[in-house]
Amino acid sequence: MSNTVLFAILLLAPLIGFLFNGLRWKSHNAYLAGTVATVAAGISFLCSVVLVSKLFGEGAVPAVSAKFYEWMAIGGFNVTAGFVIDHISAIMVLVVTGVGTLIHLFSIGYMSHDERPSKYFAYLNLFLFNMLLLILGENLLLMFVGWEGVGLCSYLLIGFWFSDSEKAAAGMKAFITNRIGDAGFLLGIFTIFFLFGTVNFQEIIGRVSGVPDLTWTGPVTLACLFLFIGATGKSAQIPLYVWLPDAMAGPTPVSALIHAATMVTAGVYMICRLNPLFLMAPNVLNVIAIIGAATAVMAATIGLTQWDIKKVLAYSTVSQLGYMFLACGVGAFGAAMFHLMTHAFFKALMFLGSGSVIHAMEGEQDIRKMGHLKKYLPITHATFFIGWVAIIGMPPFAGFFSKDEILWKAFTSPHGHILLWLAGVIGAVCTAFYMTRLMALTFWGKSRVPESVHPHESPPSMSIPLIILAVLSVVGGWIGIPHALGAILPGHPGNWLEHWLHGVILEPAAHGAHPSATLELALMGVSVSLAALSALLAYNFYVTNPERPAQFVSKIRGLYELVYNKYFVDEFYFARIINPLIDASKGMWAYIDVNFIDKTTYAVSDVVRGMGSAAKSFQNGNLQQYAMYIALGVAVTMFLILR
Amino acid sequence: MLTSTDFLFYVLAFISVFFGAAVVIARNPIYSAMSLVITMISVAFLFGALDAWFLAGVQLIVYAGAVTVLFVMVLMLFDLKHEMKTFSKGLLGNGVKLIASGVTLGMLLVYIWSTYATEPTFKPLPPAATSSIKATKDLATSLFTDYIFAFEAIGALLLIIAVGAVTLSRITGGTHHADS
Amino acid sequence: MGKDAFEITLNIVKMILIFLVMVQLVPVLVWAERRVSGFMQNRFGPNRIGPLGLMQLLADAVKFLFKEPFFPAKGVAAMYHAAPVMALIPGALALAAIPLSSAVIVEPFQWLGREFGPYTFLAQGYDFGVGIVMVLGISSLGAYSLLMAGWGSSNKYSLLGAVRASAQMISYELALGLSLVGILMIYGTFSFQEMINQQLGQALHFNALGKEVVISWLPNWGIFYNPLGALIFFCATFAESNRLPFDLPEAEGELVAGFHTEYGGFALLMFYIGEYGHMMVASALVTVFYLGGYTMPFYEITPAYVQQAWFGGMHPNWASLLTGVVFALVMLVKVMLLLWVFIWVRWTLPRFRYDHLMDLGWKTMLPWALFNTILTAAWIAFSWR
Amino acid sequence: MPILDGALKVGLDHYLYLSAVLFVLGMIGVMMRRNVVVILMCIELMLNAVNISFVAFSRYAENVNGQVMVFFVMTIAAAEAAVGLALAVTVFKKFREVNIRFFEHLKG
Amino acid sequence: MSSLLALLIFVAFLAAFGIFIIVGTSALGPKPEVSKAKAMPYESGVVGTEQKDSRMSVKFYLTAILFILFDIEIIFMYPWAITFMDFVKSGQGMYMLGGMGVFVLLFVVGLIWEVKSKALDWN
Repeated sequence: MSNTVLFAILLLAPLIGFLFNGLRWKSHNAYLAGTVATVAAGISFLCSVVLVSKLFGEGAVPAVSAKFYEWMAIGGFNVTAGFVIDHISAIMVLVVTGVGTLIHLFSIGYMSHDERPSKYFAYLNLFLFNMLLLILGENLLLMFVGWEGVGLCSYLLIGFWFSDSEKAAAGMKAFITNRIGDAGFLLGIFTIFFLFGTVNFQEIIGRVSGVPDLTWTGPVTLACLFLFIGATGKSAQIPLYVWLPDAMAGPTPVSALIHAATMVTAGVYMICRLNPLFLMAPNVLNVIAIIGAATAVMAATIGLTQWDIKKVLAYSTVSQLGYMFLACGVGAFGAAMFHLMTHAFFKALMFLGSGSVIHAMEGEQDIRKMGHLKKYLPITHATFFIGWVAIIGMPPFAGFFSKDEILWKAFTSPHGHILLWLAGVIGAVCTAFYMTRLMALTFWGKSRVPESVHPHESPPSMSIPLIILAVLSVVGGWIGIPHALGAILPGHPGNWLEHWLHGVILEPAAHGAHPSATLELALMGVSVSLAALSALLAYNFYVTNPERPAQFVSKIRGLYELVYNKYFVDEFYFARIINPLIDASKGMWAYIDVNFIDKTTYAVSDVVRGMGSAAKSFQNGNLQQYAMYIALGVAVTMFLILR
Repeated sequence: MLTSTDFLFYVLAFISVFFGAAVVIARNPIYSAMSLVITMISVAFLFGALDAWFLAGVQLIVYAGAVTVLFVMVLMLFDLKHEMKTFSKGLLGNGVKLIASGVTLGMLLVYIWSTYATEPTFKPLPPAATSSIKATKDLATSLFTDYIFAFEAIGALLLIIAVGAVTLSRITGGTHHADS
Repeated sequence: MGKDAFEITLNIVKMILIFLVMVQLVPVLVWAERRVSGFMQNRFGPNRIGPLGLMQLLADAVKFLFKEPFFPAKGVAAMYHAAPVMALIPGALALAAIPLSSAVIVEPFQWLGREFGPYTFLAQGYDFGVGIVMVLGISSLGAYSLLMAGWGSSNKYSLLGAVRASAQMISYELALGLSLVGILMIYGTFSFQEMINQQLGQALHFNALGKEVVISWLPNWGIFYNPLGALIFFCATFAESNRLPFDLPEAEGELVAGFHTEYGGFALLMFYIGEYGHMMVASALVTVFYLGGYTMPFYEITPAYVQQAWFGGMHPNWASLLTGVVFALVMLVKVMLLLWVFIWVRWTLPRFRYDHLMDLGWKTMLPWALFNTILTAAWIAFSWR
Repeated sequence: MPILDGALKVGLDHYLYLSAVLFVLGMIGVMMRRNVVVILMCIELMLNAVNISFVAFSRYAENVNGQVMVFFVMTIAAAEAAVGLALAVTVFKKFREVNIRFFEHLKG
Repeated sequence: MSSLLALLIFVAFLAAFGIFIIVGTSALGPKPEVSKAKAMPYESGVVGTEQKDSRMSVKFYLTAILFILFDIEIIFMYPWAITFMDFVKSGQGMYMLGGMGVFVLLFVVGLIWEVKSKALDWN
């Protein structure tokens, strides 16, 4: 079939799913709604596979695209609703549709006894459709439409159980912070249009001038800065990350899909898509790198002190995203994409795992009330174990290859810096610690499960996706084995991903000698061993002698309180930004609105009423006066005409 | 030289203006009705002076013979003693009304003078083109060819007015309680 | 009026003559009425003064002249005195408009050393193109004299009588107007002269549904075309002039004497002149419309023939003058006949009650006149291809 | 005197002057008089003034439309007078007096 | 035109004649002192209650209104009547008949309604 038809089916399947479920939102039949939604996601996955297959093989074509209609044509500026799959978006589309389908499958089981299942699946499908728009859009405007769409769906899904006001507030918070980010993204689009006169990715990349913009206020820097602000909003980086942990209020599959695999990576994807532009703004790259590293470390430390299973995973996501931005900041866009993919697999796996745990524990999310669940949930425990190993970065698993690639690029890239590498390693250490802590408290150790709860294994529809994701977490890393490692492994597997992205992602000009392979192996060894040590420490803390954490915490009470309360960032925002804003507007209202605006409107209405009463005296019923007015009128008009 | 027609016009014009003013100024409404009759008759003769003989006849029959009779009859119906007292001459003092009508009159006369008086073509009264019977026949044919719709509309109007007038007069509270 | 002084003066004299004919005819009629009614009631009527009592009229005239000029106490002077004058005008004007005989054609002739150009003197006061419409208009003014008299004499009964009389007059004016429409359709013109010419000199011929019908022994008069119209018109004229069957408003028995209760002396006589004037106009109209005007029933006798055959020898001016006189006599005979009918009817038919009178006007004569119009219209439309 | 002759020679403008004067007279009457019947009469006067100008124009412009219009104006005037007087009588029955002021009671 | 002048002169003459007679009789006739009783409105001897302007019944002005309306309808028939023959001769008879038919129909409807609604009854 021709590309256009394929693209159409790819895009329209989730939309039709959304409409079908949306129109039947009152029905309680979860299985019907679920199957329809999953089938829709599956169809779009198949189409994306077929389309991506066209990029391989002998008739390989760099990009597959389809143009549907002329969206906007205003003078020189014309935007067509066209979609394209090139090497970068191929990865993204496969990840999004693949993981999306699995999560849809998982949700059938998870949402089976919810009272509004078809509404949930409708939102899910709508999210998928918007995500596809964002990924496949051939110009920034379509991306922006998708960008807003996913923001909307995340709001709808977070606040799905809106009856609970706290969950609804979380939805609002997510949506508002996203909107702030989107504003930056929009300004970025404007500056790009101002700069290049077009919003189409190919044309932008074509028109990027080779000379880097070293100033802080140059147009390219400003554009990249604004785009980065947009990215931080969407991908929860330092200033605008506060919404992600609260977004856990939504159903777990939602957290898995949106707040782990797909939506939050949109910011990274956008930066990688425009990497030639960002390379021209070294200052912005430094900023990205620093913020990325800082987020990674900060989020990781907060993760250490959380007791809610989903909160821990949320902070781990924030820190992993920090890693991806760190990679972008140092110019290793390929590594960022690679980590994005692997992270999607194991993070989705762990979220779904936590989902099935919560499902088993009838909604209990506090890990202090869990423990020794491996006996009751064997499959979940096995898959969770694989995910844990992958995220810590143990060699054969996906996490190791992508994270080490980032650390290596942070160390050697011209934009990289030793401190950035150090931050990355610290982050890795903390990640290892809190992930092991999580594994220990939920699955190993003695069971703290209350009697009323007797956990049971989740049904096959939930466990199958877990198994598939576990396999992917293992296999995912092998497509990007670094050269240094490849050389010593039997069969010398080359770095396929680097070769795949070579055409599209530009490597920063590597000045100075090509770093030696041994240095890379050495650094790899350092990070892996440190991670392993912290994992053992955590195991010791929480399994062998459970009371050690308490003693350790009592020693560093002040620091622990600080970290436990998430560095008081939320409180800071309220105190310094939100409340002053509200007070200022109240003041403005009291002073300006009441005095000036109301007064003027009343003045106008009084004038009109005055004139009205003046005119009223004309209609007093005296017929002869009317005759007089007519005569007067005639006289005046005659006078005017004949003058 | 002053021909008979000109003399005729001036006599009739004087009569109609004089008795027209009488209609407005007369204290007793009956006198104004009578002067209205005389004005109607003089206007009828004016039509004659303009060779519109059929119209003169119709004017005499309709206006002089029917409408003003109705006026006189209705005036006789009211007891005029009360009317006399409410004579509104006092209101004549109302300056604005006079000024307005004065200005209009002035404007009209100036306008007519500026457009027609200086026009030589309209000066002498052209001789009557056709005999008065022929003229009446032209009038009739045009009435029935060009204005047939208006003619039917007038028929309908008269029917409606007849029905309306009767129902209006039927409203209770007749002049004499006996025959209301 | 005419091109030179001679013609103008002659025209004016002619008009005054016609008016005097009317004024003089009134006493004759009064006398005739009293004589005829006398004979009808098997008594003589005035025959003392002068031969057959003719001088009686002169005596009455003189008596009226010297009567006391009475004026009611609270009467409205202007109205009271204007009413009789107003009674006179419509009758006279209407009569002057009706052609009484054939026109007198005068070739240029020499007289007292002055050359007098060709004239044509019409045998009528003045000639409007639209004869009948003008006559109807003028006769509709008659109602005003009644109203003025009624209001002027400030007498309750006379006011009531006046209003009743005028109501009756205007109701019958409707029937009058409508009945004429039939005959007008056939003549196709308003002017009396053309009507008379159409009735002149042929036998009765009309087209009945495509077939040409000629009745040789009947003159081509209007009455045979439209008999119903003629009857309604004649009756309506009775009401117009308040003649007997319809003279309820001034009937002695009913409302004292109606609108001219307060009048005496010559003013009363002027009302009578007005009344008889209306009668004369009515009968003259009937003759013009339905009885062929001043023409003779024997159809070959036309004014040209008479001038040629009877007065061929004389000077053409005198010949046409004499033809005029002959035809004037023919007209007079016809008018006298109809007047006699007026008088005859007065002393035979009883008076109508007022509501019968009005019902007759509105509910019988008007519908019948309408029927007559429709009938004639249909007849003309379908037969006169 | 040619000017006098010129002025005196009766042309279309003389008729228009006359109709203008009559019209304004009627207008003053309508405004001034308080008696409804007199007002109706003044309206008739105004309509007659219009008729004069109609006939004058049709006479000088040699076409018959003016006269047809006069025909219609007359019927309308008669109809208007009939209804106006019917109304006046109804008012008279109620208020024993026919003063234009009483029409104010019709005010909503 | 000249006939109008003739008409006016005739009217003037008539008015003069009338006024002459009125003035004449009042001049010629005896002028006795008018007693109050004599000047009273003559009511055939019965001294009626002095109510000069007694109010008329509604019927009269109703007849006058209806007279106007039907008179106009008759006036409209006159021009039709005189041109009817020409139209018939020129073959348009039916058109004229139709036009007038409608008009007469309205006239008849009006008349019937008047009769039926007893507007013309003098009780």
